[in-house]
Amino acid sequence: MEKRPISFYVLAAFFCLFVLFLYGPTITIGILSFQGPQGGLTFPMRGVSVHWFRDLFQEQAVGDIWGAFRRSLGLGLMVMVTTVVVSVMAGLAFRKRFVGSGLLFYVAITSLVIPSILISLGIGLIFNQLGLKVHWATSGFGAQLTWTLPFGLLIMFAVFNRFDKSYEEAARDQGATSWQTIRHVVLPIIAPSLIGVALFGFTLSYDEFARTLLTAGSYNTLPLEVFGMTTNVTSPVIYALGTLTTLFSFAIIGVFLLGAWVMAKRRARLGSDAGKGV
Amino acid sequence: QDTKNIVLRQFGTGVSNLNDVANKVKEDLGFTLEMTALDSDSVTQRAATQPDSFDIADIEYWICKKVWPTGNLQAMDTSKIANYDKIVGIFRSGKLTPDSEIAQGTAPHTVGFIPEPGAKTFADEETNWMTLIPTIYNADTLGIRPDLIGRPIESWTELLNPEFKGKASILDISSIGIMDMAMVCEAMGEIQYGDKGNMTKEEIDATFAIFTEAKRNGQFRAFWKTFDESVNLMASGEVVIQSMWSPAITAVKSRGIPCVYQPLKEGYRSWGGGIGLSSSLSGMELDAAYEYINWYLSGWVGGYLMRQGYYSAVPETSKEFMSENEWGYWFEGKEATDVITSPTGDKLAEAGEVRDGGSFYDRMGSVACWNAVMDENQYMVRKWNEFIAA
Amino acid sequence: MRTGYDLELVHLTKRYGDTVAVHDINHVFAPASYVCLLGPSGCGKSSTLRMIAGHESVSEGSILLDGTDVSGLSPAQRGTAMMFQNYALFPHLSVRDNVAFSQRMKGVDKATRHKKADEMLDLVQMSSFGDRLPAQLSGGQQQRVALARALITQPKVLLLDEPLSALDPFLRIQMRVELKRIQRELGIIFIHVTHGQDEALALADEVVVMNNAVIEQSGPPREVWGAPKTEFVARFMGGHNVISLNGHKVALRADEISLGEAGLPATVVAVEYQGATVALSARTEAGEEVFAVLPEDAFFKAPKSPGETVSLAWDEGRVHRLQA
Amino acid sequence: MRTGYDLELVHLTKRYGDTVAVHDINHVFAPASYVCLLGPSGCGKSSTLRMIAGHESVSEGSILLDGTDVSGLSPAQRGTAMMFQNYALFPHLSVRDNVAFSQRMKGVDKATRHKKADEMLDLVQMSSFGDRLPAQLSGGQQQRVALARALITQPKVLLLDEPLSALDPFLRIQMRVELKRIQRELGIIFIHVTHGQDEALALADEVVVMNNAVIEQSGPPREVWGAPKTEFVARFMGGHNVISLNGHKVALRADEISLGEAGLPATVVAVEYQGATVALSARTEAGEEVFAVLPEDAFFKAPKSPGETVSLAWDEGRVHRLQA
Amino acid sequence: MSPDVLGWLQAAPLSVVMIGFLLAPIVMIVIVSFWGATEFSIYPDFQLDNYAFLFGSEVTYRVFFATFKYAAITWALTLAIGFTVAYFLAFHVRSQTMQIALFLLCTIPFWTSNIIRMISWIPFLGRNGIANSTLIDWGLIDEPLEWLLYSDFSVILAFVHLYTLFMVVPIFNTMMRIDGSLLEAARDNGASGFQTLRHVILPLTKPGIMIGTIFVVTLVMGDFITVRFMSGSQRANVGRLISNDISLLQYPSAAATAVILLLTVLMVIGILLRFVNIRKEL
Ligand SMILES: Nc1ncnc2c1ncn2[C@@H]1O[C@H](COP(=O)(O)OP(=O)(O)OP(=O)(O)O)[C@@H](O)[C@H]1O
Ligand SMILES: Nc1ncnc2c1ncn2[C@@H]1O[C@H](COP(=O)(O)OP(=O)(O)OP(=O)(O)O)[C@@H](O)[C@H]1O
Ligand SMILES: [Mg+2]
Ligand SMILES: [Mg+2]
Repeated sequence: MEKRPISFYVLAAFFCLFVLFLYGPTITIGILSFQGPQGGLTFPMRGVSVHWFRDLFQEQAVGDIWGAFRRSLGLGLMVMVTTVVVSVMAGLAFRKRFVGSGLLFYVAITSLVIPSILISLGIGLIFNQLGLKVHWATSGFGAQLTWTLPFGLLIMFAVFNRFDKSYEEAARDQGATSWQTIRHVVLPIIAPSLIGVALFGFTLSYDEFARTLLTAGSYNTLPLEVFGMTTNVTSPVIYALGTLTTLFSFAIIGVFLLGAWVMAKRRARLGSDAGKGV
Repeated sequence: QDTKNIVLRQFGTGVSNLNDVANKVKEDLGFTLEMTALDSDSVTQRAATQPDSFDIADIEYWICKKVWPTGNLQAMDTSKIANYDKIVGIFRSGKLTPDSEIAQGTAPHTVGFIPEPGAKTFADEETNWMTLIPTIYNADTLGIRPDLIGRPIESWTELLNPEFKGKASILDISSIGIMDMAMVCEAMGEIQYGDKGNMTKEEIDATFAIFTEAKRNGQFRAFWKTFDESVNLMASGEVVIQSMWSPAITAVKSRGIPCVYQPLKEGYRSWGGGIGLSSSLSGMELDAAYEYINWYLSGWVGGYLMRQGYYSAVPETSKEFMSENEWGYWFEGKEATDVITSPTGDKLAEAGEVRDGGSFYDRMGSVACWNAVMDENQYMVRKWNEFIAA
Repeated sequence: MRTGYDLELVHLTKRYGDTVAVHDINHVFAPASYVCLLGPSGCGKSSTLRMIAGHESVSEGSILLDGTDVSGLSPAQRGTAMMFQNYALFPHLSVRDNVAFSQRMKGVDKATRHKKADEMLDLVQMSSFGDRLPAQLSGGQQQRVALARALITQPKVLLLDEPLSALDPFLRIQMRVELKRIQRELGIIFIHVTHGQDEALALADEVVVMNNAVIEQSGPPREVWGAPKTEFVARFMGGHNVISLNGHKVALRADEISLGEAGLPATVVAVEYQGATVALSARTEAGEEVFAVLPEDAFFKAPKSPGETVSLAWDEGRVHRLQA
Repeated sequence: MRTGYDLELVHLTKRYGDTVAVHDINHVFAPASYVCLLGPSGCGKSSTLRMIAGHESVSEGSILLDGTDVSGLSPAQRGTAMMFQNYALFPHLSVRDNVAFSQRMKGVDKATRHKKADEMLDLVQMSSFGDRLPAQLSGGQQQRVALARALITQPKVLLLDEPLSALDPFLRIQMRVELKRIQRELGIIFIHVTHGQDEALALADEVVVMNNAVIEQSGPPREVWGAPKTEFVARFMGGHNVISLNGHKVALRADEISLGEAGLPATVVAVEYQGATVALSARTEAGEEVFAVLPEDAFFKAPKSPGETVSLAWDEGRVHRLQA
Repeated sequence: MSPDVLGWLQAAPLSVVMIGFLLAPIVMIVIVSFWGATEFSIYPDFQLDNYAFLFGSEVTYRVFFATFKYAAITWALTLAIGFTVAYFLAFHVRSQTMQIALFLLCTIPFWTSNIIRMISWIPFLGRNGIANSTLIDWGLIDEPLEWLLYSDFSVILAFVHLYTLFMVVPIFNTMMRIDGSLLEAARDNGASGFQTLRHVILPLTKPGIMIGTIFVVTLVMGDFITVRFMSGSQRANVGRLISNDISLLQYPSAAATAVILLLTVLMVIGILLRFVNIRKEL
């Protein structure tokens, strides 16, 4: 291995501090989720137990964490799928210069930069004035899309900026229809990035608060539920929830990395004699 | 058999929107009650702007004052309420006992009745049409950490005592906070209010001037908006004196941290909540809702709430659901004869302890004002915003 | 195999906004010929090719394949196939699936199309690589696969846009032999765009030299190289000097010039060793630069260095008068 | 101008993990020489160059510039400068600022460094482009700027990694004349990595042929081309046939072979027209492929096509025995 | 099919969402900002009261100033941290797998609800929190630091915590597109590490910085919940003004503030967009 310059170690240390900073709350949450049964949300710890993890799976005094979780999951998946589909379509559209594409682009940028609370307020007002019912799956869904779609679109721009047009020409040359070209060539090639869009869409939706606040209707999504719970006696149960979420994410990402590693190994084995002989 | 399929959607703050209640309803009445717990702002909003999103609104009386004119709620026929006559006087005539004085602010009875179904204004006296069925109420005062203060606290003025600089807090809900402020200002003798519950613009300005000054001087550690924040502030020692809600004190104490709900010589600031029916409710659902209300007042919930330190609107029915020790401790202000526990089993007091502030009549009898929505509310709200931003 | 298709460009024009990339080209490509399209960067070679392939719309004119106008058809319907400069192999498909792609689009069942693909891989000598992904192949191998994929559609015309430019010189020479072999075997038209005149000369039955959006000259390589019509062609094809004689521009092959006792006096500017030969540039008194390609043994018997004076001699009969 | 620096590589080795990219190389580059480093892909040319430049650490051995070991110094301290294959011009700086970059790093004031930069731009004949951004230049122009930027540091050694490979053949020839001119003017060592043996022959005072991480042969171009030591060099330099004669491998120049009445019988495999010459490949009865480069006029007097039988003749004296 | 028609067909879903859930709400907000409000409802009207009050109040200016202050400070900090982190990831971490792994490591905390994370700052930064007790244990301080919590410090800390990643991603993205040979060329020309950073990397990273700036500035300017939680309700920004109004059912007044906020944000972004072509730089 090469010798690393000093700057590497300085920056690595800085990076570690940054990660530590990012994980500060996570670690605090992790520690406090093992509060004793009498403990609260703050230090000092009053005993150590897994009481709150058990408690998490029982009914809470107030609210319905798992119902909210299911809704958030459902909404997250809806938003995820929609974001992927709509962003891909829009990404394809933006590859050609169609009349008004510039305008639509700036609208999407506006959607990205508009303060969330305005969306929440505006949609709430419209539904209210039209006498429609706000519901997480309609107004809430729409409100979240105004946030995830521009991100999806930006990622698609990044993807298509790097996409070699000659793949499509080759497919057309081979007799593929426009749809076949997209289905058999474009989508498979950009698939890894679509996973990124999907993850992004889900995460943004899952943690969305401000845009859902006035648009969720009678049933809370998880962030709203957690917020609602804080109006009553909150227990370290929400920390237990946080800790489980973190562990779960670690597991997912671990699996993902493992998969990537195995794939790389497999490919390396398969192509080990590539380039030998013409 | 149909009632089993009925689902009533109730929302309110986490204070009374308890899953235990929903479970008990299912058990006793057979239908499903869906509970959604929200913060008090969202409660107001839902009630005012999303009439379709609920069947039953669990709200406070001052919220009722704001929301009623929207027509989102329907009045209830008192003749269908079995225990109507046993509801404490506060919610009917406004008087706890026939000779009590009516406190300032939005007292529950002033927004408790309407002249006739469909009316958007409130009736001046008891009628057959009730806006909210009272469910829960309490007298609030300042919570303190006696261990960190180390001397008796007797007056609301202590909130602004420079001794507690950076260790005081009030709550950031304007309709409630303004009343705490008024209690302080009045106790300090700085302002003589005509009616604390209905201040003039000048009174509002003067009140905010005093508090803004204090805020700039760093008197306050934080303002809290949710129950939870108040508990954390107190439990972690960030704050040693603040306006607080009774179960929050209980929550702090249950962690073994000394905390007192300090009765003060100027009296309490009180609040009350009740349940209202969505105007879209009709037919079987409406019947189920009445059934629910009657069940609510029949004692089980009352006992449940009283064992957390709140009061029930029909104390005598609740008595049957409490042990003698509990009734004595919580209602009568007697020494506990045995350990007092919360409904969930947490220990709240040892034998020999007495409730802060004494009996029901001592506490509710010294209410100085109610949480209020005043005529100048819009002005007050803007001033409040300015205060927060100052 | 198949023969007999000819391809004709009629008044073919391509405009991008104000730029005219291809200007009113007329040309007939003979059946079964290997044609090289040659010219400097930006002269419109790719545009022409892409119009024939159907990847670029025709601004004006038409493209006749075997007598029928195909300019309105989709790329796949035309009977042309294209091999891309960067190969454009689908990175997510194995070599076999890449080759079988067009069959799959037609709905041919797996066994059949794989059999067909393997035949094609045989043709390009890649049968043992069917299961690899493109990323696991070297440049030359990728190119063969791209060729197989283009040929499986049984095109009447194969279009190649700088097919060899991504390869190193060694591989380049190897692959051009290969291309020529396959074209001969199939007997279809290959149109091969290139920058390199050596490549064009080596491969082509017909060389088409383009410049500034038009065809400057076309014909068999020997004719174009041996008898360039214009100064541009003479210079571009290399190996020629363009000098003024008696007020006329003439072309003179560099290998026809010798250093003698008598002749045009000139000063040596540069000497480039080329292996079997040496290229010597010299500036005449008129200021024209003339270069001569001399056999190395002859040169090194009396080597010259920059700065020395030499006399350039040539056989008058070899001077070739240019049109422009 | 400056002269007199020599560069020596002593037991130079480069390892990447398990791969040995450069294996124990020893070589002395003579002062003021133009050296071409030649070899197939992956043989370690770039690694060698980058070690000299200081962009890659030395695994073992040392690099002596004018007698002092520079292998521990930073690129800028060594007195070497590098010109990158893709030019690596700073896209956000104007041409002048690109050239003046190193001066700016040293803290030279604006007027002085711009003056200096303009002088350098003069040298590469780019003075009129000083204010342009790199993106507004053609490939050849960018290359000149890159050259000017490398030379402004007054390096003792200029390192060029495939400097011409991104240019089209026309420009490539133009630029190589330019490179040679500048090297002559400055009198410093140029080490030029290339794939192309024609480029190496044309430019170099010394050709260094690498293969498999070692130097196979080095020397003046004429020596390397005319007397390859190994089969690899003979094949790689081109223009040679390697055939077995009496159990020995020998090299035979392709232009020494003629088609006669008598000689080695062989079957024509391919004929490539090259302009002034024609390359003919033929397979002998022993199965060896031999190619002959024939003057075109001679060839076309009696043209041969693939499949015909010919007799290959050569002068025995020109056969050159190989070491390996 | 003409590219216009096809383009619009493909962009139709996006357009529908944008029209229904972005443009319509904006129009609604603008309309409502002229309406009147009672305690509990809003009524159609055309009055300028809401704006008059907004511009008439000194608090508005103070709050807008505070909003810009938060945005500016957060921007500076996220930029400094984000740039450094991106630089490390892009130029010092060699394998792509490692880059992805480190990247994912940074995103994991974001899966836990923002609100839970915000609550957990309190035990960390509080008077008796981990930070203070650690510092006291180390003997660095005698008294707990009060300003760690419920202050501008804690607000900005939370912002930096939440939004630095939005700066890291685009900067990292542009850095990855810088050709390694440019850095070698700079070194070759005698640039020190810092000079390379200053004269080559920084200018070439500008587009990424711009995009990151757009994210961070808009997120901070539109926030209301972080300011409330982390300042213990003691500070306000425009978002809080709006959310307070909303919670008090003063929709027209909220709408008027929202319109001004929207205009401000769009102006800031408009200016930033002049320096960068987002579509090209991704
Ligand atoms: N998509 C396009 N839009 C606008 N102009 C174009 C486009 N494609 C090509 N051109 C222009 O048309 C002219 C011819 O381009 P073309 O690609 O056909 O040249 P070429 O001969 O293939 O050049 P090269 O050898 O560099 O590939 C050039 O001036 C080019 O700039
Ligand atoms: N950074 C690196 N890490 C690992 N191996 C490397 C690295 N750089 C080069 N190599 C390996 O070292 C060997 C020599 O590489 P080098 O780049 O010097 O070859 P080259 O002669 O310049 O080839 P080319 O003509 O293709 O540029 C190759 O096997 C290559 O794979
Ligand atoms: Mg081209
Ligand atoms: Mg190399």
